[in-house]
Amino acid sequence: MSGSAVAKSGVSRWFSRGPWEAGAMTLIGGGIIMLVQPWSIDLYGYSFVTILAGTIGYVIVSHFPE
Amino acid sequence: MADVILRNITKRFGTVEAVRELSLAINDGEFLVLLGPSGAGKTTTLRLITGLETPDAGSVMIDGRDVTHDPPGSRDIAFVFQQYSLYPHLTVYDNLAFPLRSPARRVPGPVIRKRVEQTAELLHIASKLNNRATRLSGGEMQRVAIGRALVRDPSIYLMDEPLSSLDAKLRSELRIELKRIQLELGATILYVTHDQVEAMTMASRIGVIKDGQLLQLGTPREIYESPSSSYVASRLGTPQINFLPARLLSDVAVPPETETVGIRTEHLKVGARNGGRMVGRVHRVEHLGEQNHVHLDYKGEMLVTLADPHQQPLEAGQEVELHLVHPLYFDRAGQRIPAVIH
Amino acid sequence: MAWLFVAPTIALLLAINIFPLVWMIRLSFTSLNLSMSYLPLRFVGLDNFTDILTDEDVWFRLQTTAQFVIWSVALQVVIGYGLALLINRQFRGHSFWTTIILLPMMLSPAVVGNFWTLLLQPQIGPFNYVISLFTGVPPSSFSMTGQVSLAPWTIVLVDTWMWAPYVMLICLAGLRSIPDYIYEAAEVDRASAWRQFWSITLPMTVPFLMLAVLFRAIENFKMFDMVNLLTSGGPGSTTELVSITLKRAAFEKWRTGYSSALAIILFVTVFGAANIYVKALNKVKQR
Amino acid sequence: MTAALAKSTAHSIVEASPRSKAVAGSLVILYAVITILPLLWIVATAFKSQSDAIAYPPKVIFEPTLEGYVNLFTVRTRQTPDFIAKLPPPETWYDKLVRQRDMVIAGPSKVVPRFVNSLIIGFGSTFLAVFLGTLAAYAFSRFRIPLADDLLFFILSTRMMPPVAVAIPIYLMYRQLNLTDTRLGMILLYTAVNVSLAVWLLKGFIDEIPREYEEAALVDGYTRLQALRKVVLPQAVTGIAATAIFCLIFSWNEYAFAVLLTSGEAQTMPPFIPFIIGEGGQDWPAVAAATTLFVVPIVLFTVLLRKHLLRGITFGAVRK
Amino acid sequence: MRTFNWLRSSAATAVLGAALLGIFGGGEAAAQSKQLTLCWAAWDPANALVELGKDFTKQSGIEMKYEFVPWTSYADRFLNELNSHGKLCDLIIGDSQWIGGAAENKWYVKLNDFFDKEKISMDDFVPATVVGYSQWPKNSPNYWALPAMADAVGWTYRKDWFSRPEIQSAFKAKYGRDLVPPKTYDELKQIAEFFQGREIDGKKVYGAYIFTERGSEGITMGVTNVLYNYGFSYDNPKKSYQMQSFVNSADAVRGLEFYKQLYKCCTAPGMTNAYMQEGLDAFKSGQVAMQMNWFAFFPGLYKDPNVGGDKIGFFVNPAGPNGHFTQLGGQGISVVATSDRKDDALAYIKWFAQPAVQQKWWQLGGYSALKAVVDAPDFPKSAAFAPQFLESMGIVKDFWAEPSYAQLLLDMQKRVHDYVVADKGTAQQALDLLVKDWTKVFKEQGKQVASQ
Amino acid sequence: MAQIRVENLRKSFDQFTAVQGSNFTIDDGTFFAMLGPSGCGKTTTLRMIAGLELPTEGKILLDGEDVTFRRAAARDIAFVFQLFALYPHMNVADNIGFPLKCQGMGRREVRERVQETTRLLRIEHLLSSKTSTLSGGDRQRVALGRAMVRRPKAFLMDEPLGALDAEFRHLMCGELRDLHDRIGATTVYVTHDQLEAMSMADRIAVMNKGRVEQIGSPQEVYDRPASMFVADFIGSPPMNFLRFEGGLRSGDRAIAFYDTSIAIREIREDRATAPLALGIRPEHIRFADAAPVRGEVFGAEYLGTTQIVTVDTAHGRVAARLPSNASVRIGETVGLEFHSERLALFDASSGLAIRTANEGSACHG
Repeated sequence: MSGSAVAKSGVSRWFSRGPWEAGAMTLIGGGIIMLVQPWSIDLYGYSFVTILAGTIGYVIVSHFPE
Repeated sequence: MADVILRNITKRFGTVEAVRELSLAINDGEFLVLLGPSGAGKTTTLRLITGLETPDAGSVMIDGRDVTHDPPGSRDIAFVFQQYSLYPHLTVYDNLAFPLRSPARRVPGPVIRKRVEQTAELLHIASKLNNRATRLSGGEMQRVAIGRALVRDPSIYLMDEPLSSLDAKLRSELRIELKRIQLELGATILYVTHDQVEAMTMASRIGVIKDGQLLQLGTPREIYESPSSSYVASRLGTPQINFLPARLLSDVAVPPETETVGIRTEHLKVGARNGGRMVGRVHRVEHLGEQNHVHLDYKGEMLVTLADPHQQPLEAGQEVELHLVHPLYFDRAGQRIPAVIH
Repeated sequence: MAWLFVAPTIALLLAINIFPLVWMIRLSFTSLNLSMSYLPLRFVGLDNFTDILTDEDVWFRLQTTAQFVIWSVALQVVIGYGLALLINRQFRGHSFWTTIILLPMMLSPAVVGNFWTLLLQPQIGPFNYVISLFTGVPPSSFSMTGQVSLAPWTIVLVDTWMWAPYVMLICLAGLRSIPDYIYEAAEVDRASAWRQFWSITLPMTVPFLMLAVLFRAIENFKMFDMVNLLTSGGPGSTTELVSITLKRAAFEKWRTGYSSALAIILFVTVFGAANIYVKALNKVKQR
Repeated sequence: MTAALAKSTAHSIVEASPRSKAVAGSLVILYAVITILPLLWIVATAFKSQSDAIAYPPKVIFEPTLEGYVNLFTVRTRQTPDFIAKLPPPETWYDKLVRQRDMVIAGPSKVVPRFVNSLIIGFGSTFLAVFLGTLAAYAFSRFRIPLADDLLFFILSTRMMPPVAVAIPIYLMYRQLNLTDTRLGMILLYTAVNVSLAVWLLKGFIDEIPREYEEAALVDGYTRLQALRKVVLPQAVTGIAATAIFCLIFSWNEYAFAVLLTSGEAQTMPPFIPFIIGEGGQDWPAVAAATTLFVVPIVLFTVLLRKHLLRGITFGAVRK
Repeated sequence: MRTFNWLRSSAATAVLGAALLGIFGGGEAAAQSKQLTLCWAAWDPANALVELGKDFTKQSGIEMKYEFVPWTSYADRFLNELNSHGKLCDLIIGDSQWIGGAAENKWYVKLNDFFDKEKISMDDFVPATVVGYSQWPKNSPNYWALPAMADAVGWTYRKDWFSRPEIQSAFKAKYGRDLVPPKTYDELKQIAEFFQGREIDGKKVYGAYIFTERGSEGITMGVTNVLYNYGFSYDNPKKSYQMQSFVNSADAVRGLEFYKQLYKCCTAPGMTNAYMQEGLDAFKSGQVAMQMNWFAFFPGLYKDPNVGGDKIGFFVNPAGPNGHFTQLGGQGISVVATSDRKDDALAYIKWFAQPAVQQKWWQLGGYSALKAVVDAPDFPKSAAFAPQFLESMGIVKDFWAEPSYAQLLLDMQKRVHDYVVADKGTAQQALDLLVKDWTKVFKEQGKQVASQ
Repeated sequence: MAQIRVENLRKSFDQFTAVQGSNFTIDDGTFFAMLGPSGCGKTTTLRMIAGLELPTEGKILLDGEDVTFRRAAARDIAFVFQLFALYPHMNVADNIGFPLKCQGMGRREVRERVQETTRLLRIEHLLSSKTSTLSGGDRQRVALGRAMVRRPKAFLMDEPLGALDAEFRHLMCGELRDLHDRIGATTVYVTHDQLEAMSMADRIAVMNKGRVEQIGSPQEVYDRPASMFVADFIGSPPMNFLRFEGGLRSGDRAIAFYDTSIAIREIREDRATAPLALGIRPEHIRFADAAPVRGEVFGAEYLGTTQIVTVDTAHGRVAARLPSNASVRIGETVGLEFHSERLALFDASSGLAIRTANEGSACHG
């Protein structure tokens, strides 16, 4: 048990949920802002990809351990 | 009534081992209490016997029959839950009749009536039969909850801290009551609690459980007087047993290997200074009415002992002489070393 | 056993939500136009997506939608929070008046939106006359739904009328979730009323406010019924929210492939926002 | 303990002073009055004649008439006075009312079938959603389901989807299955939308019923299903009722799906009401009458539901 | 906690279950007797058709059911219905522009064989209506509908106001000519300006009412009335789909600018999203002096107790600098291809085509397209608006009737409304963008679009 | 540090009177416990002293100053709530520093004071933790810290240990008392747990139904309860009551109990024949075969050092505390002998104690 626990803590340092989730959420939020901002049509053009990446990222990342 | 035997039961929740290699035999007509702090695996053990959980390893035998994988309904067990065992949408009568009306049992109507009424009589709640379950006082509710187990005649009654939600007064009343009923019915009861007073006062045998393991099994007196380990010793007795590192008692003879000395209040006598070597200072005196708790400072360790409030008033700061009378000795691992000295 | 209980629900959702969604994803790569379904089905790759994501008109519609969302949610939060603070003072009869305030929220937005066109009609509707009564501006000198400068505010106004009670209700729950003893503690700690609001009331209601804001933002982002009946996007395209654009593309122009692509863009946006919403939901739930 | 505490703080220093209560009260009442004015105008318009309803300037004081309601429930044709004079005398008060306007009742309008549709689709989808929702919620509440959080999120997210977007593939699918403009189609669709609310709400309600209750029943020899029926459901009745009403409110008020997927057979009230046409223009008194009749049940529910309102609109996150 | 007992809730379950079962019963029970459903817009002529249809029921024993929806959602609703292969309508009186799509998608039953069999000749109908309502492709002998309701845009005015001496003299003093119904759009604008804001009978009134509706087809139907007369055409008469410099020609731009001027100067405030019913409301409540609207409503208006009779007058859509046209309205009646009762539906059309029925149709308030009715010598005298109707039907022009008409229409709605009502851009820009939009639509459809 | 005086304090909620006419003085530096069952008015009294509730009648003096109608914020007291009342959105340091910030104290000074306080409470390591992650005991320490940090005149505590579990509660009792000994501030402590009150307080006021029944030191209150209520409420198991009817004359040293006589301290009161109750603490009972009061053993509860034996007598059930090595058989008949110097006598109808020798200073509320 202790062996696996050590291994896990090594992995979980990289895959702990908090910061990743925050990142994915920022991506989603940023994408939505890109989608509706009135300044640059280029940003608008990349908004969908951003939201999609954020959303898919979130779905994956939310399965990381707490 | 029948024997219940647990063999090497193990139950894991995720990575947590709630019960580890636990074996236990409950004899017919016995009131066995499992005592342990919350999270020790007591409730899980009960639920494993009931069939509400399935063990990862080991087996459960009731009356010689292996029921490890039987559904709860077919195990002939009655269970009293800590709380919430009454159906708020039913009357007291219907609550009591509920177990008998179960499709697995098919008890005829008149028999149900008779049994419910008998049980209500036994528990002194006959006058409340037509009340809504929610309209009862706490004590009455708990009686009905126990009654729901008693209407049946199961192999064993399992009780999960049934008194813990009641206030102290009611609890002490029902404690006596429950013990009386058990004796009257000759019932086998496995009772789970974290309250040492309940365990000591009701049990014919106590099993002390910690981290899913059974540490000691014995009569209350056995466990109180000859605990197998310092942990078990600390579970029983108020005020709690004092522990002193053996090295502080350099001039008192202790068995070899002794790491810690366990001193219950009755092992510690306090007297005026009279040339003895063990001298402590009174730190504080608690007045609890029938007794005073005297907190003593002995070489930086705090010890508690009892004093009669009506004799030799002790004051904070006073220096007193300490005498040990048959204390308990524990080794490095906390296991008790049987005393052979004196 | 567990699966037996969940299966019918999941099956229904698969049939009604997921299967069609997958179908729609397929369609979004085609040139299908339902009103010309005799034309051969052509796969056009990402053309529909690039079309949408380079189209200024759609971009403007999304901006309009965002402005509608921002202003209506902001207004609802201000009014809703204010009302909640007032109602939380528990004056006599507060529960009756609260119920009155809640009414608009329960009504069908479509049915009510339709009726608002009468209320806002400059000559025969009462709204302009009431405004005129308080400001002296002649009633038929302005048109709430017809003027470019007013129409966006009109949909914000009607939406606020309907949904400020929602924000109010949630804020009220937030306020009531703060136990009295916290304020008593603050009182003993000698906090002024102003400090109590900023240091205790506001921070402790923020999760609830978040919930309300996110929910309203998602709802208003996909707003269709009320606005469709109230202004149908006009004048010009001043109040044309993106879901009206989508409805026109899908059910009036029948550009199924194109509108599927637009629908997927909205889907993903809402789905992303829903993730954040559920996080907020769980946060409030844990309290 | 907390109850006693709450009680003892009734006169606490935390309570607002009478003056601030009075100020708060008047502001709230002012807002409430402004808020219901449009609704009162709707109710009033329902009792106006058609010309009063579109009077320029609008009329606050008018002679009440039931014309709006008569128009709502009938189809009328305009006739010459000579023709009307030749008819046998009117049999009912509404015949008379119509003839005063040089018209003859040609038959019943579609409002009753549409209302019936609203009832059938509303109640049908509600029943199904609550039924499926109860099962699923029970499972989510009591069993360890792998990926339960994801499933719950998936279930909820289906409700967050823009209806117009959902309608596109549904439209295509229903066209293939001959489900467009059928009550079954609408019931299935609304059930799918409602079931998410039902699962979330009911899970909350069932979570609150301690599982000991069923376990006690299991120990007593009942099966899971029997325990669910005899122990859990009776205790969840209020929750189920509240859930049902929220589902009903959704399907009652729903417009986007209804307008895109129904036209006749299965059309509900929301897309129908704006289609109530008089001679040329929208028949405002009849529209108002329909709106009133349509809205009254919801208003009643709102009053009855106050207790559960919050829970319902936050997917069970906030209880009170 | 208030608890229900289980018995009661199971009773409720039973009731709900029963209701659920009812869903499948209801529809079929009604289908027992013979009946037809006719779909059309909800307006005055529809009511007349209900009256007329009673004769058909009497003759054939077939019940008639009707599904009428308001104009603003008429196209959405029925195109949706046709598209979803719904069975709501057996007969449909579909808008003239739908004919292309309906024919291509086979939504309608082709009527050539039926006409041949029943000896119904299209030559008996007013030519403009045959082209407009029945043929696809246009000007080819392929018939998909029987002209049912002839219609065009016309104008009503307040004859009582026009004839008041004080108003007449005030007008003459200002403009140096008599106050009579306008012959040209410039005159119309003058008159409208004259009435705009004037106090009559204690009420402030407005000059003209024109179409501005955004959602369906309103503003397009209004704008084209002016555009045609200023020299707009949809494409190069010699080269199909070549729209550049026809749709956005200088003349067309001037026409659009004129429409906007008219909107700005002479309409009531709030008429920003107004189509037929708003016009009727405005006219009936005495707000406007002149109203643009479809002939279909004129019988109803004429009968109106407040503004009808002597108080109302009618005139033909005024001419412009480059021509005199008016927007075609009206519809043909078709049989829906997915109907289960096509034979009965055809029987209805056969009955409807009879001259006697057509005659009665006109008397009840419908507009017949049968020559026998409209060319009858006493026709002009048969109604106050009959002469104007006859004249209008001679100068009608229609919007695109392409299968992609809905896209074309919605694009024009947007561009024109953006310019006229929402003050976005210039007329030139609006029409340029329209050409761009339309080009895209045709290209998507695979049509060759020449740019010059 | 302050003295608190309460004069004629009354509080009514609509029909219900929570506190009726209390009078007492709490001396500077005293640990004063108000003890009583729930609903007895102890919390209301405390809240009135704090200024969280306004009295219907009466006066509250803080260091001789009338503060009866002053806001809580103006009283310079600290209040520790039963449910801790920590601000859940602030961390430990912010919670403790909040009262200082409200006073407008500089950021640096606040930090120093907070650190000083947490050091005293041994929770320095928790400074930046969220309060929701703390254990019950640590929360209680933070709540105490927030009360202490301002150095108020008095601490008012409303069942501060009520939300902790039993084992831990006892530990915290000691800690609280130690803290009081160190700071020496006047403390008013409300509890329903007699053990807490007994083990910590210098003086105890026992309250019942809005009335103070007795005020005295813990031992006084235990040994000489002023009423049957107090006698029953304090002690576990509680005092046994044997009811009988009889008359009393001042100077008697025995009472006629049914057909026997029981020795008792000298009675200092005359009474006509009336229902009386003899109060015996369980530890003052011995088994003696010859004793006249007899009963059948109903049950024995083993407690380690001692055991509680319940005996059914003709006059009611009696609990006796005996050494655990005394052998007792259930069902056997035993005689009960009472420690005559420790018996109490009550008027059974009013519940008030009857004066006996060495009555001392126990006063009636």
